[in-house]
Amino acid sequence: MRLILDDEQTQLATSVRDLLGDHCTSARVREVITTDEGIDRPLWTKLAELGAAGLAVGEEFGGAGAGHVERCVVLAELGAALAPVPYLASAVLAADTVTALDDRALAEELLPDLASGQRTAAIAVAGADGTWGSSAESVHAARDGDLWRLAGEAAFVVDGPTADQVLVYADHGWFAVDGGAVAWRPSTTLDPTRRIARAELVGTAARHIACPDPEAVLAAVWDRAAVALAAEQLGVMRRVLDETVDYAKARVQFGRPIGSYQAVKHACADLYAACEQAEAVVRHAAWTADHDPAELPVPAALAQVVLSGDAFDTAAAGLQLHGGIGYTWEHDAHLYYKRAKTSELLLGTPASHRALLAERLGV
Amino acid sequence: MRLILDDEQTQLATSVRDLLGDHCTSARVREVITTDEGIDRPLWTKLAELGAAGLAVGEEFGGAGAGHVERCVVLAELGAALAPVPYLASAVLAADTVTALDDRALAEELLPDLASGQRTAAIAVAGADGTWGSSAESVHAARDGDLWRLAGEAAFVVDGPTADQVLVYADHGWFAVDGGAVAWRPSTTLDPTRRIARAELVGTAARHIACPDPEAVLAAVWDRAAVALAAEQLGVMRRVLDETVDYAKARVQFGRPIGSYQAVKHACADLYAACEQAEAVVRHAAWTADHDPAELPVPAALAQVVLSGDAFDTAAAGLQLHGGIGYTWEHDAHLYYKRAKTSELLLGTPASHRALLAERLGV
Amino acid sequence: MDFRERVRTWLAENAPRGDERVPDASESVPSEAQLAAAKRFQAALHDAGLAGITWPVEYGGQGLTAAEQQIFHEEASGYDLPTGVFLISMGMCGPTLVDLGTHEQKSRHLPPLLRGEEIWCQLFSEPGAGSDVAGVQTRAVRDGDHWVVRGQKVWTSGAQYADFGALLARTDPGAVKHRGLTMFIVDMHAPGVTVRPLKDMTGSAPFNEVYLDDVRLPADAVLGEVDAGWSAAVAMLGHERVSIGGSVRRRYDPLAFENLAALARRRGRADDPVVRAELAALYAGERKLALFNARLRQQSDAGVPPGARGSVAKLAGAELLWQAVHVAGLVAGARTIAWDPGDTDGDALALAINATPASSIAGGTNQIQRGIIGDRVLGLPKEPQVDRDVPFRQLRVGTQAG
Amino acid sequence: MDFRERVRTWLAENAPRGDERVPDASESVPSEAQLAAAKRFQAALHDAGLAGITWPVEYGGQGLTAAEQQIFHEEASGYDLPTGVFLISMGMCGPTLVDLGTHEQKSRHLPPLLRGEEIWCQLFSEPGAGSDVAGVQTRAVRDGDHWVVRGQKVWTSGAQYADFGALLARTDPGAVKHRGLTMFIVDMHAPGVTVRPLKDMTGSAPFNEVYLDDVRLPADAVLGEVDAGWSAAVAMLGHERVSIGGSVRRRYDPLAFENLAALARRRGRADDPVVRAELAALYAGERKLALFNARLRQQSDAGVPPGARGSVAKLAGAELLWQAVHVAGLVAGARTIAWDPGDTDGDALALAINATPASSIAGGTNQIQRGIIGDRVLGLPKEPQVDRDVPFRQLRVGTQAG
Repeated sequence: MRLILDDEQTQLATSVRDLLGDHCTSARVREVITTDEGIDRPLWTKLAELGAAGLAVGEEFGGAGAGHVERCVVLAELGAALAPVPYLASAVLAADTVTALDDRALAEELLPDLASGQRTAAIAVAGADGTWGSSAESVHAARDGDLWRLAGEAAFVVDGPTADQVLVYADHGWFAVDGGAVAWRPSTTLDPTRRIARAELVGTAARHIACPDPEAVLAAVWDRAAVALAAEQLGVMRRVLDETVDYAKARVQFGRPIGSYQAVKHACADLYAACEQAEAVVRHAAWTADHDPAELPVPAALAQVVLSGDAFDTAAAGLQLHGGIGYTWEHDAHLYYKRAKTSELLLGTPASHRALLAERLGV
Repeated sequence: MRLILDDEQTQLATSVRDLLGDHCTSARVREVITTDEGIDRPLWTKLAELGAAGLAVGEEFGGAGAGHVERCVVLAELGAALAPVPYLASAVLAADTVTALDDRALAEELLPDLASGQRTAAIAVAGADGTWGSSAESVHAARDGDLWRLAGEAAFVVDGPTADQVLVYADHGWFAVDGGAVAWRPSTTLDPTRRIARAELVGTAARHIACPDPEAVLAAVWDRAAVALAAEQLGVMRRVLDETVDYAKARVQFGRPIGSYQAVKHACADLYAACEQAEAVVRHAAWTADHDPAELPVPAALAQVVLSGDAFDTAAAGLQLHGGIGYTWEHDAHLYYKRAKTSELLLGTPASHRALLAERLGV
Repeated sequence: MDFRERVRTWLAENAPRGDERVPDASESVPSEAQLAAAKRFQAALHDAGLAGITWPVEYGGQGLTAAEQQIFHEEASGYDLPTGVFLISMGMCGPTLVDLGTHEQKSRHLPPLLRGEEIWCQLFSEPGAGSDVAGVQTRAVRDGDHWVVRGQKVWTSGAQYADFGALLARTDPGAVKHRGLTMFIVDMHAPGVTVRPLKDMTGSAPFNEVYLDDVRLPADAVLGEVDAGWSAAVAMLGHERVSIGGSVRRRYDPLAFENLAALARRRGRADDPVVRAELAALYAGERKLALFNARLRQQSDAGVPPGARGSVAKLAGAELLWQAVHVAGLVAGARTIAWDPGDTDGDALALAINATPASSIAGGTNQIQRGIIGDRVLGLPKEPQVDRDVPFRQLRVGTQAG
Repeated sequence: MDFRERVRTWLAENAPRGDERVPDASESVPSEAQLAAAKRFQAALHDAGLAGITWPVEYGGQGLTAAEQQIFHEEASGYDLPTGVFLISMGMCGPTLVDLGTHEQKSRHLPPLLRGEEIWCQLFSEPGAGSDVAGVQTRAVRDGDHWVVRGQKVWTSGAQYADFGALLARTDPGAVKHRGLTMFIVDMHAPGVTVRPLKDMTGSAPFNEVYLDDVRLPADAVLGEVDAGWSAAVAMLGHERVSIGGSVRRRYDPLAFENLAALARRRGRADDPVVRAELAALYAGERKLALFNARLRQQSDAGVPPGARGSVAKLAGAELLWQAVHVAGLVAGARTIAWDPGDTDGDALALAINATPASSIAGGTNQIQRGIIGDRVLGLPKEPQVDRDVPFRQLRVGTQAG
């Protein structure tokens, strides 16, 4: 297994970081999140031009055929910059769903556009309580001649209203619907940099995606999402750590930099220890997804067990170590705090992640 | 509710502390724990002369009729000194069991001697896995003419081999047996200052204690034991805190006392905060046992939820803050560490305590 | 009719009902109507002889003792009085005026304060002086018989509607840090005073930045002695600590055990053993703090003042909130992070989660509280202090590059 | 036959089987027979040309590179070699001799060390110098062409059977703390050297106190330069860090996830959701540390030396053990605290619980590790240091009253 990046991967990280440094400043993020759509389309285009959206999409469908390690490199940078783009929704959740569904027609129709960033897609897999897969209880599919129609609700759809296509997990398996055909109810969100919506389906026309084991697809997508989200969370941790250490060097209280106080220094050391271990976990999970996918379930669950709690704790500690300034709207600390809490609960709860890991370990 | 001691109670604490200061030094404890019996009979006699053993025993049975607040005052001092006496076993567990059984003949026969310290008793309520009450599955009672006979095993009997009488919770309720009639298998213990044994019963003659609800007696005894043990744990916390703060003031490293370093100072502050809150919890539980016993179940479970973990964490942190010297056999830190871990698991596990509290709170 | 009876009767007749409640200054900004209601209530309190209970009769107070004050607190604890906007005026500035003010200052300021006609704010914190309260950089320079003030204050609650402020400014930068500070009374309507709302991470702006641009103060604006402002500030902060400790949390609190347990039941998560265990632990955290506070009060009544032990409550309270944030996530799950716009439960929980960092920062960070406990309660030796013997102007303060 | 092949073949033929294992010096005291077996094995290793792989040929080493050393480590990692008693000799003292010794010292000491004939120990720690390693009070006074040493050392592992010790002593108490120290080679059999076993909280005594009562050392006992002992000590501790990081835990570990999970299954507690959650968290703790270590090795292979980042592993390892102690209690319940005398599971778990505090104290406390990470990895500014510019004799050291 390989836990460090090669030159090409490091170069990719640098490219994305540079791009985001230029085009995804804090000021820009704060501007985008006040818009209706809440996503940065010009930035999305630039990322797509870099080939970022198709990294894990097979070459036959217009992707780079690179893999999860590369995609995680991009996600870490996006997380660090809190980039308001539908990368997780479209380049991860939707692209992986299409790939896992293994329906040639759907893949040919959708994947090239997702890989190029021309179109975006979202997935709807949760009902009102947010449990992954519970949309199978809340969305009912019924045949209507050659068509199918979906009725019911799916909640917690990430970047739903801006998606061109939505893949819905309903009581009769997977369906594709036009994004425009869904009645979207945008949710109020804890995290202003990530849009979430509820989808109301009232006899919405849908295309059924034949698939021998819809639940297995769901599980495969969860595993990859767990790794991808963990990479984003790692980006949050690393950025918060860096900012906090910088601040601890500069901020003076009682005549000396606060980083010289053990209360601050030792807290920074703990953040560093958490971040370094988290990075090893993410790299390993990404490597496994690429090179040993049959073994992914444990590293994927592990990634969420480790990252969901540690990223929030890091964001909270970083804010604390900034003191009063960290509590202001003007400072970015709160954006990382809200993102980290959101990510912590996006794919389950810390308790459900642990339960899943225990099950997968055969405890 | 009253959470502070009155003058008389404070005086009692001082008397016990003075007695222990004279007769229960670290050197003496270390001598006693190497003996076969492992308990300090002369000290026990002195404590009994002070009336300590009968504090919660009714006046009609030769006790002081004082109560749980006073008994907890004594227990805190015994915990602080790690006094190797059968106070918890006899003056708490056994005395409370006899009181709760409410059998006049048994009470008249046993309580005066327990209150005066003339005799000691123990209770056997657990089977091999240590769960409170599981001896009902491992000890079988059978009639033999006028007598009953007990067969099976009870484990985790505190101060069993030195007890004159043993109260056994068996499949047919409560029984009293002569301590000498039991085949004792002394356990190896984590804590060298507290003896625990396994009782083998092979048709041992026993006296049946009629009782309308044996399980209710068991629960009542658990509640009082939870409070009493918490008081002992509080004593451990307070002593460890005091010793650690003293050491932090005296020990110099890098040219200044270690207590001037935030890593040590802030840790001491956390120990203090835990100890002060723990004291409030113990005082409240003891007050409730005296003045509002119907409401005891929640404060009793709370006492173990708070004290079992916090006392061990305090003992471990105190040892840590002593550095290398704390790791030596010669220093007492390890005795508190072992006692605190033992107390943590004596009446259940931290998980079972939480589950019990949740249940009692009606969660 | 004894005092308690009088208080009880008056409150029963005059205390507003829940829906007329005025928020505390640190909570959110009151509307004009709320402010007016609060002032009317304070005036009525004054007319009833219940304002300034321990303050001198000469200046509009009642001249009674701490016992009567305590009785008032006890009787009032059942109500949600609209006195939040006066907390700083009555709890901090007023008592300091009583202690340190001249006869003229007290005659001028205390009566309108008690009648609810004027509101005060506290101008201590600065961007460069957070935990290090004495690191004040705002300068007051003598100019004939006036002082000219220039600088910036921050985290000022109530500055939007305050009439006066108690200002801590540096008058002698050549002195060591804790000397050379002076406390001033500032007319918040004076030229050069600019108040800007400071938006916090919850999105609301109960606090302000206050810019002081060559504000001219008369010589009699000095409260206490020139260059003795630090002891005045310490006195005022002492009043703050008492005032915080005495206030009761009455609002609906989505992070309280009881409410999270109820939510767990409603959401069908109350049977999950892990959730149950976490809820029990949360109850334990809440309960041990409440019992600690109750014990502190009993000790205080028995003649042992809480002193710096109040920092234990502050610290434990903050840690408890963080624990509750974790439990809330387990209980509310994904609904913690996204909810329908009309769902006020979602709004309330999110607000509570976003406000939690304030608990371990405002009023002294957790780190500062641990230091106070270590130094003042446990008597542990102090850290080496590098800022004590150096003239202030030579010190590094605030946020500066290497 | 290439080096790896040669190592592999030799080990396959000569490495003892598990039941012949000799415990590490820090673990427990080896028996006479175990010690003899260890010496025999080391001699065989030397005869096979596999001892002192990177040491100079001139002094009995093999003169090879770190690459061959790494190959040996890799091949040996599958075995439980009885080289524990030589860890300090080979891992710390020997390399320092190679670096700093004179030709005479190296000729005298290195060959018998490599042949397993002589064992070394390290005489640094003192009762007053724990975390503060340089706070050494043991004095070495020049007396003609000899040195006379007086003082006490502590936590010396292997002193019972060591033939030589590397001693850090103060030669100039008028100099500041980190100056005025000198490193000496001490014959452990010399008059005045008394070794007393130091019983630790587990009840065993792998460590010792070493009393030095006017021990006379010849002039050529100085290792390195007089008064330059601190840099020698730093070099030796650097070797220690590498040596600790490289060692692998192979013993049965009752606090390991795998074993606690198996225990939970045996005891019927594996269905309890709280126990499952805690076990999963323990696995996560173990796994993230293991992956961190693996990543550190890959970075090292790629040319980025671990440096002070090894402190992360040390710190995380200690915290992991504390987590495991908690989980063990949940899993083993009351059997954690009392068990039948014959039950070796009970003994092993108790020993592990009692040994856990050492993990966060020995080899640098958690507090020291966090300081190292903060200072050396993150580059945070240092604390004010009060012990740098004062002659040692004026400093407060160790445990002294107020």
